Amino acid sequence: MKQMTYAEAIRDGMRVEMQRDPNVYLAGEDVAQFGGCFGVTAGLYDEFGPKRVMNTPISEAAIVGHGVGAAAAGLRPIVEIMFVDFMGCCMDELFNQAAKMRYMFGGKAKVPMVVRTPCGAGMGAAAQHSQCIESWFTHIPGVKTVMPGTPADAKGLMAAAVRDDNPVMYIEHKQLLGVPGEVPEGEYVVPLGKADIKREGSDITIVTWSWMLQKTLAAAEELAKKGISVEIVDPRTLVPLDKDAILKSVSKTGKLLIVHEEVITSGFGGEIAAIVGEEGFDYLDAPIKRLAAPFTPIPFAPILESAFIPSEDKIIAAVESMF
Amino acid sequence: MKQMTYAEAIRDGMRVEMQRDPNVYLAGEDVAQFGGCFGVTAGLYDEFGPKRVMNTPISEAAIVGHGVGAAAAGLRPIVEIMFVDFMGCCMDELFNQAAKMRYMFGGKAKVPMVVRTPCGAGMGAAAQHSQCIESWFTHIPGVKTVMPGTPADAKGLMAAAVRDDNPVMYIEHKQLLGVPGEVPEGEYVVPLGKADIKREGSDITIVTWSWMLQKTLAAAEELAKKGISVEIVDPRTLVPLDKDAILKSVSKTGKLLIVHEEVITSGFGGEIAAIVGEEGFDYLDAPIKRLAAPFTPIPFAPILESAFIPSEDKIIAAVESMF
Amino acid sequence: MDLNKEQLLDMYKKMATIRAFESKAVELFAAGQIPGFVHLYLGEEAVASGVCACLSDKDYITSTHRGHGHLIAKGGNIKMMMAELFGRSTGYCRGKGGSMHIADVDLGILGANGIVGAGMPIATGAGFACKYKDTDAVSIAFFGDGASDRATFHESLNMASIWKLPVVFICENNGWAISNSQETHQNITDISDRASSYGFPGVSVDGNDVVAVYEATQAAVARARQGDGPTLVECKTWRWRGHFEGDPGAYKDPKDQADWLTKDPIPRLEKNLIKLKYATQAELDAIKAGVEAEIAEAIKFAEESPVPDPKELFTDVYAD
Amino acid sequence: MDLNKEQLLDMYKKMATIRAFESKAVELFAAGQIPGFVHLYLGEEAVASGVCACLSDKDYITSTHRGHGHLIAKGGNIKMMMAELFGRSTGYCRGKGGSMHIADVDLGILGANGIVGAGMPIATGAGFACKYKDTDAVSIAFFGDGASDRATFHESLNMASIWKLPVVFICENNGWAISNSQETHQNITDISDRASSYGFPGVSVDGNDVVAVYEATQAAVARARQGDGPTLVECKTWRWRGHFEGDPGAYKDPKDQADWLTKDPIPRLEKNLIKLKYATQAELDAIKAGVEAEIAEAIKFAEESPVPDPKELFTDVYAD
Ligand SMILES: Cc1ncc(C[n+]2csc(CCOP(=O)(O)OP(=O)(O)O)c2C)c(N)n1
Ligand SMILES: Cc1ncc(C[n+]2csc(CCOP(=O)(O)OP(=O)(O)O)c2C)c(N)n1
Ligand SMILES: [Mg+2]
Ligand SMILES: [Mg+2]
Repeated sequence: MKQMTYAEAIRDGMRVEMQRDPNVYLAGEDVAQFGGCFGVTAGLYDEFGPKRVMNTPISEAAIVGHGVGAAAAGLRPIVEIMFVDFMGCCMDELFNQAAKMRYMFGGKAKVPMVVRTPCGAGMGAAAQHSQCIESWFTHIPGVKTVMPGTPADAKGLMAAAVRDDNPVMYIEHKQLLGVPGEVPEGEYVVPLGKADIKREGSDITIVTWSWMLQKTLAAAEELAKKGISVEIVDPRTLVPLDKDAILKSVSKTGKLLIVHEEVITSGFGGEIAAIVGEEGFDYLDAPIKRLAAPFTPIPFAPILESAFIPSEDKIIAAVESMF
Repeated sequence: MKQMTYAEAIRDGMRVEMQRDPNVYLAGEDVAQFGGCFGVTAGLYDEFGPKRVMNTPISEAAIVGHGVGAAAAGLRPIVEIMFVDFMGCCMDELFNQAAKMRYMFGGKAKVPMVVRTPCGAGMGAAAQHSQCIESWFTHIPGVKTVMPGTPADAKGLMAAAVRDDNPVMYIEHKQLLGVPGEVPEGEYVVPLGKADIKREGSDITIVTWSWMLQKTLAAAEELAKKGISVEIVDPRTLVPLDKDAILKSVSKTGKLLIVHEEVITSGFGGEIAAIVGEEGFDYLDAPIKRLAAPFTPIPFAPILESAFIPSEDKIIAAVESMF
Repeated sequence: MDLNKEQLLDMYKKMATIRAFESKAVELFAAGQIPGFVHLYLGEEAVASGVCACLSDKDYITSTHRGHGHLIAKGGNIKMMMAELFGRSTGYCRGKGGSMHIADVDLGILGANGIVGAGMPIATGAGFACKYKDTDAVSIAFFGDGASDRATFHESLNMASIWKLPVVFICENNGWAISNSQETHQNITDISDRASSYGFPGVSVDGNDVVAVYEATQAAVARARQGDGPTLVECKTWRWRGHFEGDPGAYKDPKDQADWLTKDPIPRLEKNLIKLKYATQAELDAIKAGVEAEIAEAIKFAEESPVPDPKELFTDVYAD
Repeated sequence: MDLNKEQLLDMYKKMATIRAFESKAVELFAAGQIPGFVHLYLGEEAVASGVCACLSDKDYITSTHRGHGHLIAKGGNIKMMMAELFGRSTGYCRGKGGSMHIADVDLGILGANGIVGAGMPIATGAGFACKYKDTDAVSIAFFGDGASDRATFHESLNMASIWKLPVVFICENNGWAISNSQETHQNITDISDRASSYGFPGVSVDGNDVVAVYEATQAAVARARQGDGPTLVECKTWRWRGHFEGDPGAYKDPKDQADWLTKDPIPRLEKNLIKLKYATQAELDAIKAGVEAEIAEAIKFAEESPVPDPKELFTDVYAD
């Protein structure tokens, strides 16, 4: 094991896969010498050269769309969209092309493409550079959605995403990039579709992912002092979703809180609540609760932005309200 | 009252609003002399002329994007996107521009734009011309989402959408266009955010909209014969959502089934289930169920397409499984 | 003209096959045997045939909603195509795609497409793969005059240019985007002029002259194979039918329609073949008869094929 | 040159104001007083100033992520701008927008924009409204060289052309799209050449010569007001700073940077003004001193302004 930040772990995951498979390449805006807007691809150009680490014009539709064609023709592109907020410029390429090609062609094509993109608020970047919109991607049959919450998962899920034969949305959180942690060296794969119990507990289950996982871990510490034992289930991948792990935990605790940074309305928390409400109805001794961002765009002023983001305090309050 | 088809009712709604307000205009692909891909705008060019009914190039980003600018500059555009499946070509213009402009500018702008677009399967149009993706739009703060299920609602909601000072997704269903019904003449407005009880009942509440409303009404007839009394709540607009009407009905029946044509995963049914599961927990004497399309693209062959679409039989079976 | 007898006759057969296939599709759709939307290639046969005569199986194409001609010209199996239009399990897509989504990845056919302009970025990516793998294969994007107004046209041509990709962009200017004539949807006459925005050559040819199409494409393909980057080739032609079956095309000026019908690319090639003594009318009629028989067989195959098992709804959503 | 003393001095003041505003923004960002991203207009002052000198309040503009200069040139209130950068309730957007979303709809400023290229369709729509309402107002879209590769560039210019809209597309070619120099992201030298794809005129001018910018824009605006449709004006300039504050811009060749610094548009206009005897150096220094004082006041205003009430998070999501 080695200490790495989340950003270094993503990079290490890409590097190992690029060493392993010459068909893996990187394309995106400023990903080459510049190393990407957040430095995540720094050094890869020097290591792999201009053939495998390519800058693109500001052309999101062509970035994702070319990836679809390259993948269908046998390569394994990792394309970067600089902010997930820009996916609106290339949704057709993702949801009508990449996602459906295999099905429409009767199983005779595959599109092993990873779309890497950062999400999330917390840096005063305002309404068009701070969003979380993962539930959109989970609504697209044919696409897998990955949201690592720790450095180790970031590396292991990157490997799994690159090796997967389907289009994968790999969504990293800006606020996590600098977070350090223990990361296995060399080849390391975390399978898609397997949740991870990030903390064991007995009184309540919290399902959360990405940055909110870190906030929830901190909140759980506080709650432990108050005598509430929290179990934290991190699905890590939203599609495929490890339903069984969630149901198993709820069957033990009898309570479920879902915490996410997406705005609440039609966020992925609704899907989880609906599944557990139907399949885990008898386990529940309290209503399932969702704690999420309010249904507003993301404001610029720090005081407003922090009111927007679900906080440790709000998580604690939400949990206490369920006892 | 007058007999009209759903398509005629949409047209009548647009016509009355265009007569009422000279700032209302129509722009979209083939909407002028040709009358639109499904004939919905037929005759409006002859009545209002080339200034107010404009054909556009195949440029979805510019169609919606120009509408944002025109609306911000004081007009009330009704732009048509020929199939909702094409919204992937203009999502940025909807979700980062139209939806957020007012908020980002501190309330100093308004964007009274209607995006009219048909959705839905049933005509063998396959994976890229048959989708329902309304939950995407309900995840966008700043956008309202309207889904009429009857001719009268189609007209009244069109009027409300045009008069609303916010961007509105007005989503009509291809399978409903030919459905006839009683429609009030002249000015007729159905307020956004008000659900309609399409059938009163006492044993179970079904929340459904658009084409599925018609299938559910038929299913309810059958179920009545079997002694099950179904109450059908048609929210008509998903955002704003008439939560109270849904909760009130569930408080009466104790059971909730949600039926929609969107694929189940992250469809809007999850949002409704989560709300009722939290706020109506004590009313429920059975788990909330969702009946929706499976998590697959839409296949072409009629036998596969009809297996994809939630049918009257499946609705009946889903209801019976809850008793 | 560097085309020999065999090549010309092969193009002729392709054109005749497309003509026969589409003519039957008209009847079958009218008879209610083909569900969904059908966009026909009648009158435009010379474009796909002239372009694909420059390609081999290792070269890629992306097609459009009006794709039957591209499929046939690139060597697609007519039985599997017809079965797909019928929605049968023996079809190219096992009945899951239909007319707008037929593909044959093994032949480098990356699919018809229901989204106008969506093929261009995909062809750009396939061209990227050809170059990345150091092959001399090329990638062709077919698209229409209407598609040349879309986002993807601009972004794809620019990307292909700066990456010097082996991509040839074939614009089928058939004068119409549904009910919009070219002059109503863009303010230019030659779409090939748009290549100058990306710093590579553009050329316009008579799309009803299969030899002209072949020669322009051959030059562009040679350029691409040599590593000199993309070319935009505009083929001027005419959509004989309405936009899709069911559209009478009432917006067309009958005079224009009549004029263009006289420019039918097939008799035009026949005259040429006879003049060159490559074939007699009798031999050409024999080819046509043979093609008719093939299509009849394909229809029989489709009709006799089973519909998909409903379980197929759930398969191939994901590769595992 | 049809510019009189008053006009030239007004442009000079605008340029000096932008320069002073942005120079202070450098310090304030470094001092941690401005949250989020800040993209500065230093070195490009002549473009916004020359363009907006052709406009009145009833004309529209759409700006970019690098928008401070456009706002100031179009008459934006400096106090409200500075307060917005600080995220205060007295800011243009009540603190909800920040640098990338400042707008003043009453002045026809339809906003800075965080999405590259997003302003072009919006300006096209505003131009549509000007024409629809039979006014002679025009709409201006500011965008960069990088943005000229985006989807929205192509679709907007084509739409504005076929609808003959009173829109002027101002491309600020500052040589860079973040770390990508122009030649790496497009294969052309003059972006104005792209106008030919849409059938309207394009012209390139020295973007560091405010008079040249004014004259080219004036001609384009006159054309638009007369109903003759859009024009594309490319202004060649240079981004002095990194892409945003915090980016040292290490990818720039120091020699290029040094060359361009010698082309500073402000001293250039000063020489001109003095030569024309429109002002003495002392008078120009007085203008600069006055501007510095205004900026200082704006900063004081911002610093002393309250932050928003947290309740504001929930307001103005919808208009009612
Ligand atoms: C993005 C998108 N917009 C609109 C449509 C609807 N549509 C299908 S074909 C077509 C016209 C295409 O014209 P052109 O590109 O010239 O091709 P042609 O039909 O003439 O072969 C349109 C508007 C679509 N399928 N996709
Ligand atoms: C659609 C989109 N893609 C990418 C970005 C990230 N980004 C912000 S500014 C910029 C460069 C823009 O270059 P240019 O248009 O030349 O404007 P300049 O910064 O030089 O003024 C990029 C890539 C974005 N904001 N929006
Ligand atoms: Mg056409
Ligand atoms: Mg630039």
